Amino acid sequence: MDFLFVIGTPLAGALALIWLGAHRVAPVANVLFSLVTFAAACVLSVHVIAVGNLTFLHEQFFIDPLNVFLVALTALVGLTTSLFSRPYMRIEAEHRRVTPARLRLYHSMYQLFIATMLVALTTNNMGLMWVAMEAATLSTVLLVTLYQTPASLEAGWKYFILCGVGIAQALFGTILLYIAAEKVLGSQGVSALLWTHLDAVRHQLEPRVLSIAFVFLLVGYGTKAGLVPLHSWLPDAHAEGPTPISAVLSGLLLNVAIYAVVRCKVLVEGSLRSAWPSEMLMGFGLLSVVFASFCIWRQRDIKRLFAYSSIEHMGIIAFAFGMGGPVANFAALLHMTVHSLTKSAIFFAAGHAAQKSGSQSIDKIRGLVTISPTVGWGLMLGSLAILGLPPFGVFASEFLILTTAMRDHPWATPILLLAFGVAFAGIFARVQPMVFGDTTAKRLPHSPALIPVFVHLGIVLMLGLFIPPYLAHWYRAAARLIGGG
Amino acid sequence: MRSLHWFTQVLEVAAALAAAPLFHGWVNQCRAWLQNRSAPPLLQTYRGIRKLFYKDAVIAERASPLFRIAPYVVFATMLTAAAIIPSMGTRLPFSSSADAIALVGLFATARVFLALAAMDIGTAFGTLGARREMMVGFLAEPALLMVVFVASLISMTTSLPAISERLATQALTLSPSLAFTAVAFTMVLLAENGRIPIDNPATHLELTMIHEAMMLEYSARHLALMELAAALKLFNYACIGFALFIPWGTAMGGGGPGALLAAVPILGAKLAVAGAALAVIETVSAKLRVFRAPEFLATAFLFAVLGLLVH
Amino acid sequence: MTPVPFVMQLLNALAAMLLLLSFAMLAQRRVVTLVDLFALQGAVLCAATLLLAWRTGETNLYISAALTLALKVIVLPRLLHRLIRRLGVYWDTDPLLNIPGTMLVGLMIVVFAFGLAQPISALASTATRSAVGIAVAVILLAFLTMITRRKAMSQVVGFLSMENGLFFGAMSATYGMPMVVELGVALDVLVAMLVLGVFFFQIREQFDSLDLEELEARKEER
Amino acid sequence: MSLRIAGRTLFPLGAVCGLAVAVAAAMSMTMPPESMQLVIGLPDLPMHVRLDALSRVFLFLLGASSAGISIFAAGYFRSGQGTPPGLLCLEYHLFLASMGFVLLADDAYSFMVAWETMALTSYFLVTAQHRIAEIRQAGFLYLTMAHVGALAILLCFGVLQGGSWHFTFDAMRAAHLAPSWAAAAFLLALAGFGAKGGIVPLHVWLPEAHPAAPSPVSALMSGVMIKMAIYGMLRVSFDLLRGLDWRWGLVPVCLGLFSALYGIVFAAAQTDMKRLLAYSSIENIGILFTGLGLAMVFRGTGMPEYAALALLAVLYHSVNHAFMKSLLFLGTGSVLHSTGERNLGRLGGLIHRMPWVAWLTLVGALAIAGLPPLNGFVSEWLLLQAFLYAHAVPHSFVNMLLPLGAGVVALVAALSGYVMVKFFGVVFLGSPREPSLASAQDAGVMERIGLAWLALGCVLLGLLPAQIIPALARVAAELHVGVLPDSAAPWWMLTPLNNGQASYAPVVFAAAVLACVLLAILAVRLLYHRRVRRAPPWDCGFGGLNWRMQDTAEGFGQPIRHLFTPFFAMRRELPSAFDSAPTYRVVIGDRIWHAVYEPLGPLVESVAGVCARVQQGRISLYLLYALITLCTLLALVL
Repeated sequence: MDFLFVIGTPLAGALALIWLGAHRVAPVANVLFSLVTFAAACVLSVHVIAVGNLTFLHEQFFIDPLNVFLVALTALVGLTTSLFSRPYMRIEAEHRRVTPARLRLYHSMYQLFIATMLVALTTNNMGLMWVAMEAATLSTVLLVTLYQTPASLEAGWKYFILCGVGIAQALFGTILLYIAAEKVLGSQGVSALLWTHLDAVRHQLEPRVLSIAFVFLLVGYGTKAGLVPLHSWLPDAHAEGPTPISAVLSGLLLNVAIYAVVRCKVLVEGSLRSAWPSEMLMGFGLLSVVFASFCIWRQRDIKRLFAYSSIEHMGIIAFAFGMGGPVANFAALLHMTVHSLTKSAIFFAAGHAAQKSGSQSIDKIRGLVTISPTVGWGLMLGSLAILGLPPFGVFASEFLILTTAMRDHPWATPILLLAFGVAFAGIFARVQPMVFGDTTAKRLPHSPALIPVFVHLGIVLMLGLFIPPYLAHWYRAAARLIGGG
Repeated sequence: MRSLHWFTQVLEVAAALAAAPLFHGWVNQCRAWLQNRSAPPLLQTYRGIRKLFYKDAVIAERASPLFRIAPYVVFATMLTAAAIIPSMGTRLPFSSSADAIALVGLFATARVFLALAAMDIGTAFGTLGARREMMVGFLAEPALLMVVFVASLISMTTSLPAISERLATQALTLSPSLAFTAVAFTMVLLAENGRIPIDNPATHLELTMIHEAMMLEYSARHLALMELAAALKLFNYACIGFALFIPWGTAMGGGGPGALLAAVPILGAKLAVAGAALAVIETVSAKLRVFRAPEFLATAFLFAVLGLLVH
Repeated sequence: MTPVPFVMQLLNALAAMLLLLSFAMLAQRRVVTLVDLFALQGAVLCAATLLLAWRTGETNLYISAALTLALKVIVLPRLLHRLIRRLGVYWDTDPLLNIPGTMLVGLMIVVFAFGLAQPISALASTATRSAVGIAVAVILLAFLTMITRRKAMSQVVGFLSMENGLFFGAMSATYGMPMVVELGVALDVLVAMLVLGVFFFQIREQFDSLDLEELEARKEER
Repeated sequence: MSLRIAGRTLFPLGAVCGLAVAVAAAMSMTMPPESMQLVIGLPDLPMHVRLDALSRVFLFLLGASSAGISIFAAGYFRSGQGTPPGLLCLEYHLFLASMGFVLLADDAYSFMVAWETMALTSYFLVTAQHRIAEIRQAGFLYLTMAHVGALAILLCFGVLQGGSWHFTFDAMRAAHLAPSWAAAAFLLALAGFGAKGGIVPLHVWLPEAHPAAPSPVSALMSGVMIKMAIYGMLRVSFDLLRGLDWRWGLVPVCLGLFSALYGIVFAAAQTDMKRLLAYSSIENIGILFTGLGLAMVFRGTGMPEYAALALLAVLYHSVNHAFMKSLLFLGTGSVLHSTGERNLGRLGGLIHRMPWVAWLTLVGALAIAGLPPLNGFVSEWLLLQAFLYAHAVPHSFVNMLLPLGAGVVALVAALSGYVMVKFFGVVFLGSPREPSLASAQDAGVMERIGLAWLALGCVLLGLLPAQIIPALARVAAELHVGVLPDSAAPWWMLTPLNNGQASYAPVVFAAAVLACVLLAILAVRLLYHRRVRRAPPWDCGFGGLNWRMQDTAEGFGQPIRHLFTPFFAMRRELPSAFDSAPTYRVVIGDRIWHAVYEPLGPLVESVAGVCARVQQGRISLYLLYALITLCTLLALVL
């Protein structure tokens, strides 16, 4: 029942919000639907902790430690983002950047987007997962182009085409997976695409087909995850959409894509009994980390800057999953959590900063601490957190990843460290003048409601110092599930 | 025996205080002779100092207390230094509380106070003198320390009387390291005491003066103390030289009152010779440009280091 | 070597036609013709699906064929034609790589695709050795088409052609995917087309053209 | 504003806490190490804390010097531009707490957390006046260097665990490293902690960040924070790292000596008083690293007593420097507050206006110049004593060259005298160089207490080393570096090796000098007269004296610039003979900055440019990347 609520609430929300349109209660309804989703996700998590893995709807959906924590995370960030979007979009509407009709689209698509992500996370059917991923792309394409500016249209177009093509590769990968599975599981019924069934027989799957399938899947979902060199759409899409959408794209969608890759990796490695899928992931990861760190130095747009930082962090996560093993998987899951919390917090703060300054250009944003201390400190602390400075949680996961890398792949450590150093200097050099420094702008009469930012940063801070035992238990179980290494 | 040691200690300090102006006068006399001038009386230094003590002190309006304290501090450090250096006997009760390194530190303290006092009034000459003094000092001090260090390495102690004793009891061989350091020490002595070729105590030429530039604003008793301190410094340096390079003749550990008695004339003789030698050096060498002073001192430092290397 | 049954030979022929059409699309510069070729490709795909359905008797495949016919032969081409008329984009400018060069690359891709398909065909349900290879080739050729085009419209047609390749691959190797998936995929394609339609109008409104060169402003400073 | 009142009460409270920490650390010196596990931390690696002699020494240093600084800060921070005082107060105390936690941490994770929190909070403190662009740049440089250094430390811990993959310090103590890995760990630690401490060539942030910070923060950073680098270095080299070849000890010796010389030479050339002090910190860190390296060499070559002596010198100098450098920075803070000037060229004569600050700062200046009987001399003395045994190292070249280090140390000590005369003389003596200085006010009560506390520390540490050394010697014993023999000397006598070779009794010594001073004063008064006349300065009778005739800071540093020309990248603007308004300007640059750091930015930029080339907006190209990636991976798989 709780599961149906998790999936159903946002779907119902999407429909209801189409009906509500630009009514003034629409933002509140948006928050309420997100709240119900979050509550249902919490209940579901408790349920799963209590009874273990669950399946629903003829095994089409299932919940295990790996996806339940992502479901909870998605619901949480979905809730806080909706909270953030309420005042933010109101100001945008006041500035006449969005029309009421567009606002209707925005709210409805927002819920739909959350729904697709939740489906992608909870589905047991690899085909359905693909469908949900594609639906996630489609529901956000029009959100990216919400402002109808040339830049946003261009970004939306690239997002659509590149992700569409990418995801088509994933479909072919899924087909190949099906071909291989069919031989083992038989084509009767639909069990041949159910992950739980595939996982059970993964050692019998034909390795050569599976390896080709994995390449297609990796390229496909990797495009969505923004792994270099498939990342090209990401900076544009994240920079040009409305900030709440940037926050969920960066904070959640990338996670879901990585999740899909990891699910596939588990199957393929089981079949292959060789490490090259891991090596591929590590290669993508390293390339992303290095490339994004250097690209950061060229950024003049605040959201683009953090979009590249997302690429970097996806690289770190991919690298960690590639290394495999309990510690690295644990760290990667932790990193997914803290990254999505921190990055969405940063986007919230950055969105407000850009809104106050009337521009997303880094050169135009100055002296935030003076204009609005909460925005300034939110951006500063968020940036420091994402740069991996303790005591924030990002450091905890990076610490684990680095130490594991030292053990298993010493050659990669200097590369990672170099990239961290470069990224640090790059981001910090841009954030500091935005937050500090002189400004001609007046101090704002009211400080923006940035509770979500500080809630996120608070959780991240806590995770850096103390990981609650049940959470650790959860991560461990998920890490075991992924295995590898 | 202990009382003898205490007596030696008091005697040394008293002798230093009494003989320093004399030594100063002796050097001046020798120099005058060598330069075919009519020499001032041997006791001229005493007379000058006495005269100064009787005069009214004139102090610049904007002088701070530091300016008035400095002469006493400088004088006191020199006197304390005299108590450490084994000029007549090596069993000095006080010397265990300050070794050769502390001695160098003591000289540095005096120099710093001197320089600070010179800067206090804010005259062009004062700061110029202070700067030059510190320039000379920062090279002379390590050179002196290296000299002491070489001696310490040879005798494996930093206590000056102990060094002196050990060097005196060694066979009379010319250790090359000591030879180098002796040269270095002589150069440091010249520089630290405002002697030609670094400074000329007899001139007030602004282009070249160092020590005198710092004294310009002092008068009367303060100047007297400064002059006395300068004389004491020269005396102390001479005694350090004796302790390190010609330690023979001082009353060593085993010696009783007789040895001490013998040490007094021997010290006098050493001083006489050293004063004459100093005068000779000053006469035969020309004053260097101020900018050449670092080269001179760097050479001294180098010699000391060479002494360390050949040890 | 056992003689290949007639139905299979027919299927092979249809597959070959798909490939041929892909090449034709690669070489075609006129957008209207491109859409026609796409519709033709859809028809061939539909025929192949029907053939396979008839041979295997799978009802799934009949539904697939119907979907293909409705979507790719009738709805989408008409939609595209209408868009072309409304937007007035009949021609693509010169492709980024000249046609012979493109063909050469396309040929290499086909070789690569066939090599790639070998282990898959070994596992495939149907006896058509070349079908999977052709599916891969169609996908990659569509990829190439998208790369070499300068108009948004042609790129979309390339994209749809890629979808055709995927469909053919799924069908020829496994008699189609599970129904849930297939319906989902079809829905996605349809929605994608709707989104695209909206897109085109938005783009044209903003840029007065559907030239992709207008869409190259978001980039890093060198 | 209530925040300010909170700051006024919180800072003294912090001072009391600091004092309590210092007292507790001092009292517990003789106790065995205690350790504990906290509930927080990573799931597999809960935070471990441990209190041993080494931590206690540094906790004492932290507590005692921060007590004075906090009291001073209570009077110092006022609201104005930049970070509000309430927030500053929070950051300040977080900074203190993180330093305390660095000393307690007993596993890599908690150490890194504390270490980076320390960097972070101090960064925020440095950029308190964030409206000034230079300060922002300084902060950026500082945090970047700190972060890069922290990465090196992290790597170092990664090597140190030696295959056990446990990151507690206990596991590292138990690990056996191959000599090459030990060397790697050591060099990484040297780079990481060296970057924090400001060892040349990783020093560039220090002269920027320390002047930028508010003075109490500069004092904490220079006095205490860079000692954390020494602590870390000691912890790694003497506690965690086993099996390192002794020759590696020569690396910190050489680096340290070079840093010391480099720092002090640059200090002599500075015209900004806080920069001058910052460079002097580089010098002192250099001396500390020298001692550390020396101790390593002695330990490795089987001379535990001498190793203990050298270690003692390091510890003592750390404590000393904490007091004297804090004192000096606070002194500059008071000057800065009442005059608004940091530039030496616009100060002067403040001893009349600010006697308290002047005299207390003089104590610090004399102490840092290494003059007896103050504390700077004691540690210099100990270090030179240690160098005296360097010739016993059983290696033909090393035993010849190592004693030369003593020469460099001596040169550096003498130069620091030069620098301090310049510093004190130009700021406090002479006549004011600006008319506005006439309105300068002396420091407030709180500030005076803070300064006096630190000055008292300098004096006591100078006079009572014999009481403090046994406590410090416990560190050497506990780390198995070496045990110093029990002293048979009376309480006032410092005889570290107890072999009659060297002794120093500062109390007697100071009493003697003081007695001489008093006797001289008394004698002069009794025998002669006390008549004093005030008159305009004589100045050789030239007359027309004004403040512009004094040496400027540039002028005072000129001999050093002249002598050490190769060190500097100098840019001079000389007046020509026909200038109507002749100006002279000299800008001193750091060659290392120009050679190493300046090209780094463009280098990264150019690589970034190559990366940017990939991202040129063309969707066809992006698709091509995808196709190539796909085909490449497929080709790899086949």
